[in-house]
Amino acid sequence: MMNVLSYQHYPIYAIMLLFLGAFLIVLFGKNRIARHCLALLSVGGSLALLCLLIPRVMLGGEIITYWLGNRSVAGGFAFGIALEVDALSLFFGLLIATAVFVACVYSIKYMEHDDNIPQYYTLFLMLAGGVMGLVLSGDLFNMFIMVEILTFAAVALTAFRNTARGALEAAFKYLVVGSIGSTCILAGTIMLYAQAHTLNFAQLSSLIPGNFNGATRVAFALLFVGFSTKAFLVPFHPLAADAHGAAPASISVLISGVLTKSGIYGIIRLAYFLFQSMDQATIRWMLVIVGSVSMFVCVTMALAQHDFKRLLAFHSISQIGYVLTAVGLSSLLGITAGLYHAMNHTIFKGLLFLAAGAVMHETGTTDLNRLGGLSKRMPHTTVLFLIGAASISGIPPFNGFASKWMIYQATYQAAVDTNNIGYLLVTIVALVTSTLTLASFVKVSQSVFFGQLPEEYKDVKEVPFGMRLGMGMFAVLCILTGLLPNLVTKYLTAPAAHAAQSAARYINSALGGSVAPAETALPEAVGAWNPINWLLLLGIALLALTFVALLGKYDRVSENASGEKLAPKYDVFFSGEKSEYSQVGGGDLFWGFKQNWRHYFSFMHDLHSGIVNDYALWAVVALALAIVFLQIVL
Amino acid sequence: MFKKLIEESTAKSPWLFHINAGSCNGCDIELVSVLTPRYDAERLGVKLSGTPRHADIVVVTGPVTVQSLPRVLRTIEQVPEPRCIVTMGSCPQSGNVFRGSYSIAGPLSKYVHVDVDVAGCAPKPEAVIDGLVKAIEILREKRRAMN
Amino acid sequence: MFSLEFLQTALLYLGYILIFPGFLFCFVIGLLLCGIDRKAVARMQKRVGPPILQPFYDFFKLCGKETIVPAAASRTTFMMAPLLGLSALVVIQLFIPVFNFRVFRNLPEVADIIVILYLLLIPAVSVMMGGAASGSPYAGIGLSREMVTVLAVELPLVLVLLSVAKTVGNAMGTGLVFSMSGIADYQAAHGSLICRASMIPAALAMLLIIPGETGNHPFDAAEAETEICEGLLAEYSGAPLGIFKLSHAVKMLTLTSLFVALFLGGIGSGVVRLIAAIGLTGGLASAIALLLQVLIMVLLCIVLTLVTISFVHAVTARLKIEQLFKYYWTVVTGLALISLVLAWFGK
Amino acid sequence: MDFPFVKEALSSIFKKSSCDMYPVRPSEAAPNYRGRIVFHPDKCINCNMCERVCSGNAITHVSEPTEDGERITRTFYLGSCTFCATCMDFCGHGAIEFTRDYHMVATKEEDLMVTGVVIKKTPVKKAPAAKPAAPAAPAPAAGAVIKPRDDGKPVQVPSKCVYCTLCAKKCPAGALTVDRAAKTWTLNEDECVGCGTCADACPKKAILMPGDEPVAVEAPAAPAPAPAAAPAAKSAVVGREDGKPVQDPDKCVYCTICAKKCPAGALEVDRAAKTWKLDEDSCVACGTCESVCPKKAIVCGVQDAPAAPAPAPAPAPAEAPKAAEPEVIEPCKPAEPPKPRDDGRPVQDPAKCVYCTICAKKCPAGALEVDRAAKTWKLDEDLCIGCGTCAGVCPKQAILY
Repeated sequence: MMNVLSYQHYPIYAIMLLFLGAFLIVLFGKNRIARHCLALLSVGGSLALLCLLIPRVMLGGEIITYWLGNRSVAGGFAFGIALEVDALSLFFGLLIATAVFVACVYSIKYMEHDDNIPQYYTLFLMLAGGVMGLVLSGDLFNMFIMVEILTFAAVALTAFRNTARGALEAAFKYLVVGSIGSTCILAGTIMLYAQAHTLNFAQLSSLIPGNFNGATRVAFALLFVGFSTKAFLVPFHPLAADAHGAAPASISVLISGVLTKSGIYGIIRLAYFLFQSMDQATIRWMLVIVGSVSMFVCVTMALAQHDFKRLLAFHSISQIGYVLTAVGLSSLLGITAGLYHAMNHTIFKGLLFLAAGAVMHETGTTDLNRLGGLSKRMPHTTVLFLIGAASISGIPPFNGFASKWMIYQATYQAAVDTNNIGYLLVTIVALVTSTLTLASFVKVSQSVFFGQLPEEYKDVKEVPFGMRLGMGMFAVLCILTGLLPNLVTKYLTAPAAHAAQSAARYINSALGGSVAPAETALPEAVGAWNPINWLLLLGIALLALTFVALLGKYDRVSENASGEKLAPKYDVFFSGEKSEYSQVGGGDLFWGFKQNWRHYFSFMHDLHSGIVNDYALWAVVALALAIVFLQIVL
Repeated sequence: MFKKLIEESTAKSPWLFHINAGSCNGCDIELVSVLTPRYDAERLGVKLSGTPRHADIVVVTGPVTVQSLPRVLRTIEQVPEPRCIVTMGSCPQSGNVFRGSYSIAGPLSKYVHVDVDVAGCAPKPEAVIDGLVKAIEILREKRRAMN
Repeated sequence: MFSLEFLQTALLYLGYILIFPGFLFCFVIGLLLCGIDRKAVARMQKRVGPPILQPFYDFFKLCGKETIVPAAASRTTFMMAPLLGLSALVVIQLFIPVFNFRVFRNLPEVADIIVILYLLLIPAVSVMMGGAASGSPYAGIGLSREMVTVLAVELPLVLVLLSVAKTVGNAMGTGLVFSMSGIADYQAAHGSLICRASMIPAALAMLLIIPGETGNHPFDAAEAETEICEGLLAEYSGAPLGIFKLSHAVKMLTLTSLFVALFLGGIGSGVVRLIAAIGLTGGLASAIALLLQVLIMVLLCIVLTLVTISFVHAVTARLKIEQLFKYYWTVVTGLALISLVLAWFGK
Repeated sequence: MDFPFVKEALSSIFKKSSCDMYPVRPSEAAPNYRGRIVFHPDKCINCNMCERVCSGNAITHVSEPTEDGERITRTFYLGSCTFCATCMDFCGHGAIEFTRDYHMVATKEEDLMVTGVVIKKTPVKKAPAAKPAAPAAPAPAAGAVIKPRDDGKPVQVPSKCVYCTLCAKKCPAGALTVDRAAKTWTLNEDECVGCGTCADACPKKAILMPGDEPVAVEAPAAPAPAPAAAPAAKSAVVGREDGKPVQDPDKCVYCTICAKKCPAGALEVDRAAKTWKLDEDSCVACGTCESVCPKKAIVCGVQDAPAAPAPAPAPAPAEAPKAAEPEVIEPCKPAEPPKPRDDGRPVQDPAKCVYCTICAKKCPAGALEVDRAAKTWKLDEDLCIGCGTCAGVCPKQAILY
């Protein structure tokens, strides 16, 4: 029998730690210190355990199959409940553990003034455990269970600040549409079970491909729609906006950085393993089109927002669109790029949500029309936000650029390889979306951090160190993953991408076949991007320029020394008038762009009615379309 | 050498900022005509700037009405050193025909040091160019004094 | 580690950054282009115009002026933004080959055209952040317009770059080429890209993109000095303003030399052949070849500046921001799209 | 899209620039350009007319007494000048000249000052001798000859004088007092500046200035026709009830001065066609035309024939020339001159007011209401902005401000 401390136990420990923490906090959560210790211990332990698996799984290419109760395969059939951790699962697991850990650190100070904090941590850990269980599970029904746990935890957390305007409404919407998604997953699972008489993922993956019939096709459609709901892909995007707008920032990090990843993970497992249908151009196209549409529609929706968190929510889906597009290319470069972007998205979007939370924490609002000029009061938050904004907009050398650059290469490569001009269009959409993302974040910087400080926020202070620490962790990760794309590709994304492409190894590992050694080839991109060298050049250039600038004493910088009484000299030029509060910013900053797209925007405005019935209808229509489409093409 | 270079450059690139302190528009038109092909003050490096922060020479026209006075003073204050103030036309120098009116706060020299006066009602563009040349000399002196 | 060889390489690269395609070159040629532009516009308007060296005077003058930091500004961002923007431009200049001369000939390439596309955003973003940090409402409006200008120009620029990558890729048989060196190598061997019929619309589109990207007339809605008080630069004075003006000048050089590198790259090998024909060999020949190539590139940049910036400035009036956007997303994008489609199906 | 300037721009490159190259190549101002003022103190007679007509108050003078007279420093401040050249037009002696020099650039205020010093000598010796001569003048012996004085001051020729008071009105120094009723002509020796305006203004050439021909005194009866002439002249036309002017075509020389001075612009006089037209609607019946007419060819209001002898017994006060106005004659009102208010608002002097309504018409704030028929003058205190325009336009100085 295996040693209790053997590495094969680590995955189940990682899940159990989170759930255990959730229950223990219910018991001992009244005490502040015990509560925080328990929470940090469980998420930190979970993260540490997964990190310990990196050498074996990522580098060694090992696949850990863990049978609960030691009920393994008998007679070629898997009866027991399995955890199966290959590089892909571990990749997502690490992502989730990291995000949860940082969010937990941030929560300590952030949630200080709320009621019912023990309940918060319980739900928080339930949500984390649910996602962790989902990505590490090797069993389709277990995946459904975890989906249910995380959905309900997320719904409860969305409504956690139920005194806030719209929180209950958002939670209700999320509940309705989320339940439709969960039901779809359950129905799909049942149909597959009826066909294959097993729930083990590996076994299903060995039985179903090649034996498609009407029922399996419907199951594919149901599962696809179900996981799309979890990832908030178009047409489920309005939910995300509502949920993020209402939820506490630390929960937004989880919903955006973790929960959506579970949807992506589900879709990858579904398309690459369960049905192994990525060799079909139509399935690839389905993913790419859904991804591109999500990418573009949501970025334009984000441009129209005037609430910080809703804007971030739409960007979240836009970035998930990038991920799905890249993953849908089915090339090694594409999957690597997609996973890389998924990781970066978790990091930078986490950072941005935390920054939004910091603004919310200090000012009590996230309305872009009411904020402004916070950079003078919250300088650290501003710098951290700018790092996140630069990352998501794809400004070199931050991580967003590294992964987006790979996505462009991958889509263009796909266009050339398949000689299909449609992929070219995807490249262009991706590039334009990236610029629109930049526009959106320029808007946020101007509306929230720069510009003029409103009178009512004159006394705003910098957030406590605990919150800055959480943001700082993400910011460091942003820079590191941006500067070291080769290392990240080598140790994290490429193994995961290889794992996604080798379903046979996954099946054999579970069912006891011979496991081929893992591929280790790195994806080859056509272009060149060497961030370290570039940064070196930029650094030298910047230093030289600063040196030249300081060389002469001609640089007579004069500032308002007293600060209290505003000398007219240091006043902002206001056409000679005494400068008064006039913040240019908020929702309608880029009207020059919107003017040309006004028909599109008014159409979108009419479409997003905010009525849950409509959104439920969209879900049903999407499901119907998916079923019809898959019946025809698969 | 660097000082010399900057001093020379200061004399070769005077940027104007124009303040209308209640002018009848006569001087304003003449000032713009200085930039037209016939007079072409850009030969001297003159450029009309949109904000006082970029300006070297502030040209004030109009009799400095009570309403405009604080604005004029604030705007002049916002011009970085070295700067040079030129009054154009009779109005800012004395109030001209509006002198003594209840709505006139001028002349400008009561409030700030005026470097160059260009008389005329309105001055000929040539006279304005003369005034600018004079202002450039003063600017160079001020720049030298800053060293 | 600190062997002689390493020191040599380090010095060489420092030289690259500080002198030749880097700072000094950018400074001199950029401001020269700006001066020629101003002179040419003046001549087209029947004026005498400023001396050619006027931008140099402007720059040095601004260095000697007082720098006022408004009380409402965020000081660090306000002061660092111009430096960052200019540094990024200088670094881009390193990536743009001067015909056969390339900084990264013997080293792994650092950046390809997609990276250049993104690096070109950094100066724009830095001026936007600097303006936003100044706290001026004019800068707020300028920021809105600048961003829309960037959005407008980005789409056609992407299409132009992709069509170049595809054309070169087709010809080289590798499918696509993103590397600047690759594009330069191809043109050195097979002649300039502009000689291909499919590339002519793209070249035209690129010509139209240059004034938009540099923010020159008639696409200067973001800096409309008579309308919104210089927009983003409303609060800048002294040396930081000088650096922004310098950045603007260098951007002219960057974009015109990018055009030369993308479409006229074949001229360099002609020079080399010419020198070989004369019978020169050895170090002297390569030195003369380099000098000639640089000279030709500078001349081409000047011609391009005259055509795309000065001439357009002289004959048009400023566009409103939504007109600008519409223009770029219809006319210029259309041209670039034609080229891309031709390149795709042309083989 | 349409680019109309493409050809223009391209061809301009190869053409000469249209620049004047001003500082390099000097440029002349247009003929008749009014630039820097040149003042010729030698021509100036110190009449101060220029100062009075200057709209920008650009002309000032400082006078300091010297041993033998006065030293008057006259200053033209170019920084306040509108270059309208009114002073030049009004200067009878060409002492003010506008040049074509436009280089009026200064770093100090003094650079824009054009000054000149006029030295006026007081005739030290002859003045005491002239004094007794002056009172003697009204009663010269018959057959005597009236000679011009040699100190530059005017001498009246009583035989010619009709006591029209025009000289007194025109005198810039206010040195003359003429009483029409009492037929006196008095010169204040101290005030007189010897400018000769009176002689120029005199329609009867009854004032002699140095250089004029001496005039022989006629028979003592000579003054007699004058009073007779006056009623005769008055009888020629009959004044109107409403106070508006009536022309006496016999006397009128169509000099147009009445039309020029009419504050309401109600008169139109054509010298060539010899026509005199009154616009009834515009006329405010202020009586200015009557007072300016050098020929007394205009009668305003009903002439009160018996009133004529009334002032005769005693020399009239300064308002005597206005005795023709009916209002003044009402003696019932105590002569209590109103005082100006200290809040900057105007006060009417009912003694002087003719209710011409011009003040109400010119009031920028519409604060005045004047009824000619009812003879009322009302000020709306709330509307009044205290600008003083009413006082400025009043032809009768009947508003105190």
